[in-house]
Amino acid sequence: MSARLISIFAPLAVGILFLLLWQGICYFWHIPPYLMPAPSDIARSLFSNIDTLGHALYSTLTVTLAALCVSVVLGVLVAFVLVQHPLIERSLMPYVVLMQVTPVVALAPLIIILVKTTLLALVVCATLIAIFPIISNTLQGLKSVDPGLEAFFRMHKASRLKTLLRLQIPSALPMFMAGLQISSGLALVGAVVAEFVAGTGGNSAGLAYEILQAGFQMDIPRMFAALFMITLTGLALYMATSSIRKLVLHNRVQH
Amino acid sequence: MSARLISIFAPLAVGILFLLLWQGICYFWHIPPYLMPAPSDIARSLFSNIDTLGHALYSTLTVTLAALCVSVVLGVLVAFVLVQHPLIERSLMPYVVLMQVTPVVALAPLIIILVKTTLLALVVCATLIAIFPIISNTLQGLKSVDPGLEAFFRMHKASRLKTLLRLQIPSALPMFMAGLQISSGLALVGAVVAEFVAGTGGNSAGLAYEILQAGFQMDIPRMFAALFMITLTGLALYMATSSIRKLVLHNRVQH
Amino acid sequence: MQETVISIQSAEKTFPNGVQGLAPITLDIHPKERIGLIGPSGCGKSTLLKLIANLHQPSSGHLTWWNKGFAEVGKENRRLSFVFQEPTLMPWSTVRKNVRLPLDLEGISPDVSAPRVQQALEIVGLAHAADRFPAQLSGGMKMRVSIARALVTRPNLLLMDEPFGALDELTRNRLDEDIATLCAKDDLTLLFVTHSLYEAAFLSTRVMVMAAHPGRIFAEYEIDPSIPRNEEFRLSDTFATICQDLSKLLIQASQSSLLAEVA
Amino acid sequence: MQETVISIQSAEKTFPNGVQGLAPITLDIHPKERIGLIGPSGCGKSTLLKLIANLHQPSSGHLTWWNKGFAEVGKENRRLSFVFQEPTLMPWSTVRKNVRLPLDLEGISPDVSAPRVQQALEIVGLAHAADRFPAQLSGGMKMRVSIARALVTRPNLLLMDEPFGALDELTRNRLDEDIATLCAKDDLTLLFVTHSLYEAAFLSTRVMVMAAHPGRIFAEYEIDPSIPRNEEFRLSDTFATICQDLSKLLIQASQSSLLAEVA
Amino acid sequence: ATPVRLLLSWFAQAEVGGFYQALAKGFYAQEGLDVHIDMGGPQVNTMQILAAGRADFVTGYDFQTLRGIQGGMPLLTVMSSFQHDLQGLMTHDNITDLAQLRNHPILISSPAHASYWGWLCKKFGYIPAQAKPYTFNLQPFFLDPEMAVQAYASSEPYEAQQRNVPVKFFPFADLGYPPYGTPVLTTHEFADKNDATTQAFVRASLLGWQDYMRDPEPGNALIRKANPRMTEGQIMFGHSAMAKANVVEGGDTKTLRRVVS
Ligand SMILES: Nc1ncnc2c1ncn2[C@@H]1O[C@H](COP(=O)(O)OP(=O)(O)OP(=O)(O)O)[C@@H](O)[C@H]1O
Ligand SMILES: Nc1ncnc2c1ncn2[C@@H]1O[C@H](COP(=O)(O)OP(=O)(O)OP(=O)(O)O)[C@@H](O)[C@H]1O
Ligand SMILES: O=C([O-])O
Ligand SMILES: [Mg+2]
Ligand SMILES: [Mg+2]
Repeated sequence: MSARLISIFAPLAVGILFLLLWQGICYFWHIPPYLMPAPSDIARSLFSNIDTLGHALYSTLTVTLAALCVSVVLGVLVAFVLVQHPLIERSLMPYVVLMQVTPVVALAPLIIILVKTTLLALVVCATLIAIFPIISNTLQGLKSVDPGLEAFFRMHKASRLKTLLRLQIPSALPMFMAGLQISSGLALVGAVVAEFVAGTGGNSAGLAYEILQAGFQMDIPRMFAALFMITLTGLALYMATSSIRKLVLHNRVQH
Repeated sequence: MSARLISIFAPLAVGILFLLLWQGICYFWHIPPYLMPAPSDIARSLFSNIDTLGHALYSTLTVTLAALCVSVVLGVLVAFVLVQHPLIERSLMPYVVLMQVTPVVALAPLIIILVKTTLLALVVCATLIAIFPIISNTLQGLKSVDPGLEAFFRMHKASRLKTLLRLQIPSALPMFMAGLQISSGLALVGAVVAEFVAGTGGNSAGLAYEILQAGFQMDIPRMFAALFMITLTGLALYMATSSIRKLVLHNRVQH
Repeated sequence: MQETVISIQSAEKTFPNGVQGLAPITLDIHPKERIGLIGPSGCGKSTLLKLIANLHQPSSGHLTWWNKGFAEVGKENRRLSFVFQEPTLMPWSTVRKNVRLPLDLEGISPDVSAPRVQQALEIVGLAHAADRFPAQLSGGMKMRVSIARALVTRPNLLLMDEPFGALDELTRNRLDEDIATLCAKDDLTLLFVTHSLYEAAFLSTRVMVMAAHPGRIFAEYEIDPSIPRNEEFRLSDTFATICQDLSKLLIQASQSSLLAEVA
Repeated sequence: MQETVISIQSAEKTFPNGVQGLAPITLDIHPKERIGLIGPSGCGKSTLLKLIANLHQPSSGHLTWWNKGFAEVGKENRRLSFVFQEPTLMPWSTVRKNVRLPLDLEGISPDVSAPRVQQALEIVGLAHAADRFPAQLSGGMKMRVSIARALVTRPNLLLMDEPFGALDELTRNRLDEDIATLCAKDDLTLLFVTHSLYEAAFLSTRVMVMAAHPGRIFAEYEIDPSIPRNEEFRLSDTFATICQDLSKLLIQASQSSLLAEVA
Repeated sequence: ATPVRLLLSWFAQAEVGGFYQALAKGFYAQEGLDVHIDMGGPQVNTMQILAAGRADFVTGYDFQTLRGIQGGMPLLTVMSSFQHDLQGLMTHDNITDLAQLRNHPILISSPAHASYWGWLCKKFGYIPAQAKPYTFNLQPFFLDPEMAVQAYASSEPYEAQQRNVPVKFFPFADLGYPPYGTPVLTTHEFADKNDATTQAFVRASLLGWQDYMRDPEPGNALIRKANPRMTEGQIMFGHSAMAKANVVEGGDTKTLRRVVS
């Protein structure tokens, strides 16, 4: 078997093994589905609820991607501002940290009041959760420039903009990409958390609403089916950002 | 004024300016404290509730620090296991990502059922939120070894353990430290989120309990006082990890 | 009065860890001079070059460039190029884009820069590798890219820190001759560090012999600038004599460094 | 039959981007040989050394070390050291710890290794800088740390890739003589890349001249191993003749490379 | 004494005062029970914890119980604290009839979507888009004179009164909302195996409720201890609201209580 095939099948094999084990445990110990549903229960629930869940996924995904986009644009901008001068970084970084450590669950009520549209409120919440790794990694990346090359740019009196475009951004790219990968997961978590604390039912109901309602209705297999969709989406986001990363960094050939 | 002093006062000045502006807005527009309390209202509430809030902070901090320790130990271990072979990474990394993207708010009920002690359940929830940046950054760091040095170790047939200790860990240190800094904030957020979803009142009540109760009672200044304690704690954690980072990396002299 | 290219007034460099890289030094560099710096390893040659390139700030003392501040450097007829001791290329860009970088930074359009880049690559013999990435080059090739990048701006002052150390004798000799031709043709002032006495003798109009502990100029040696630098010169008795003289000075400088270290 | 140190049977290296770094090569290296590799930049010298150090795998062909597989390398009397073309030091460790590294990897206790580290540092003249970090060293000093790190294990086969390129003539000559002494005293086989014909002539018992496009051995040149390598040899007529012969071979190799490139 | 774990669906407050009263006055102890009361919260899923055997009794909501049984959970309601639900809608002063709220924004919490929101929609013709997220924080309501909010007779009106905001409260029970209030659940398995304990627990709890309505102080002391942020005013308001609505006595108590015990 080729190395490529192995590298695709190995994680699948692990997953299948895990599901079989889970199914076995549920089966042999007669664990009732409302306590811990077996994968087969979840699959059944997933298929019978696929319409509603698919719709909910679409809502959540909208918030996730919007939050990720905002995080990238805003996070990179903030990192650029911070890197302009050590004093700016010293002055403002603490407040960026403040933003990260303020639990969104606690801020959500305020955000709902300040932001009229529910969708926008959700995006704001999710962005608050997802943006920090982008800022922090981009900043670190912008600062991790090869001192020799930096000297070269300085000597040639490169303008700030050109240093940014031609030196700092390419140098920051690997760390930015690592941040993007962390953030893509957080944006999803953020969207779900936001829906939990600020979400509504109705047409724009996301996966969190499905989870909550399934929980209140004691339909635990459906709750897990919704959870499963979230994790699958997270995995897809991870692999997507992984591919982007490889694409963007493909010519960083190693010796 | 010396550069050191400036670098301490600049962020303070920004903070004071911000607070003054906030106070001014509340004062001139007559915003009632239950909508958006002025900093003076918050300070008053903070002082009159300092005992209770201090006690709550202590609870939250216990969970935060425990979760951070577990995240570091477990996260580094996982990264070590993953880096042993590309196939291991390919097989298991998707499941690490799964863990990150599964919203803890949704998992909390299960965790409460599986983990008997409330404190332990809180730590588990917070760890689930805080661990990913440690794993992901440490893994990245372990892989970002100078190819020349790696060749040297390979040529000298260094054992896996020695390569880890003498080459991979020192190479990974800067990225691990960046991860630690992200995680310390997340551990705090995680602790609060965990208290929100899994916490109970009574003696072990943390800051989330204070925020919830203040919210129910519309005692918004107290809610902000509790929030303020969280953000301050987050800042302190950030500065602490920042110092550790500088200490550990102090001899990575730049040219 | 003709302007001085570089004027160093008792500039000194002490590093944060307390090591004095360079004792106070005073030196004037005049247009069209070609100065070779030789001296034992660690005697402050790179430090001196970096002071002149404004990459280090002197701990005390003062420098001027073309009788002006560093702010004026880079404008017409005051171009400065530096070939570092290490290649310092952008690993994410091809050879061609690496060489084009200083022209891009000046805002020169790709149309104009393309032939100049091609020409610089031909001088260093790397036209065939223009589309490779630095990681795909041999050590000497990387260094030659760095040299091409310095030549592409047609500098008025060229600083080179052991540029040819990683090159074979033949490539090195050819590049030496190319540089000599460039210096003769253009209004080029040259300051270079070398470990080859022959190279110092062949290229320089003035050789500065440095010593360590602390870094300082130990001796100066003038070579008639009117002698044409070509194959004939390399085989002449004058050349042999110059080399022998330099060799003696270098031995003295090294001994002085060792004595100072022990003291 | 005496064992061969390295035996290369038509090993060839093509890089993932399609560049053939080295055409199929067959070569035996015998104990106590001192082989100098010279050739134009990019002709595959580093590639050959990396094949021998097992850092590159041959695209085709086969190598043995002391008639065995690479797994046996490192055991008693089969020690291998490599001085890379770049210093590749651990930036987070002092000079002393960098030099001690290979002994630590062998599990030798600090008590035993300390004097050996000190001795290696003295050979390269860096005892005074033992507690500095790499970033606080000059280019030549870094390279000397790398050399000390290779010597500290008392290797049986020493591979060096232009180790002295960044060093001044005097330090270089002194180290050449130290290496020659080590080779005479110990059971040391040497394979080194150099850009200095004089160094190749001074140290080698066999000089291999390489050519490029593709990388290959263009010519071999034997030098009587019984001649003592000292200052007297450097000044002898034999030495001058050897240098002239090598120079001619190198010119031919370069021309052959250029012709192959154009073709 | 037999250890018994009761998990509440919310934090300690007057609305669960009967259980604390039974504990404070030793009614449980007299029945030979060692009762431990755990508080819930906005995200605590009491049913699951009950089903997992981590609690013996929980307080619940009718609709949720029915859903659980539908999903195969072996749930059993063993008593009801209140004769009708205390839930209702709180509106600004100008509203006189809930039918007027059509197209008004209404703050509805996530759990409510699973119980009375559907009933409200059906009864008054509300549409799903009217529901806005309620995080148990009344700021949006105070800000928006058009807005209504789900409310518990004993809680939200108190906050409005504290801030001198004139409001109206419409209890669902008055409008025909059928369920009892604050039922206590256990599992069939527990009830079968611990019949005596279950009966004893119900007896003592009901006694606690009756006693609490007469003199709430002993129970309130325990409530304040468990939930220190609970203010005196809040507790008293809750107590009097329950008294005014006569939730403990009245309704079916006269006819049905004997059957249970
Ligand atoms: N960043 C630094 N911090 C501390 N000491 C330094 C630093 N850079 C250089 N030095 C020290 O200053 C002295 C001069 O260094 P410099 O690099 O100028 O030497 P050099 O003449 O260029 O040597 P080489 O020929 O080996 O490159 C050396 O002793 C070196 O260790
Ligand atoms: N990783 C790589 N990927 C692609 N091509 C490579 C790689 N490494 C080396 N090459 C190419 O292989 C050829 C031989 O390289 P090598 O480094 O062996 O040359 P060298 O003889 O050591 O040159 P120098 O004297 O300049 O160090 C060169 O053309 C180089 O561009
Ligand atoms: O709030 C969370 O980061 O899950
Ligand atoms: Mg130098
Ligand atoms: Mg090489």
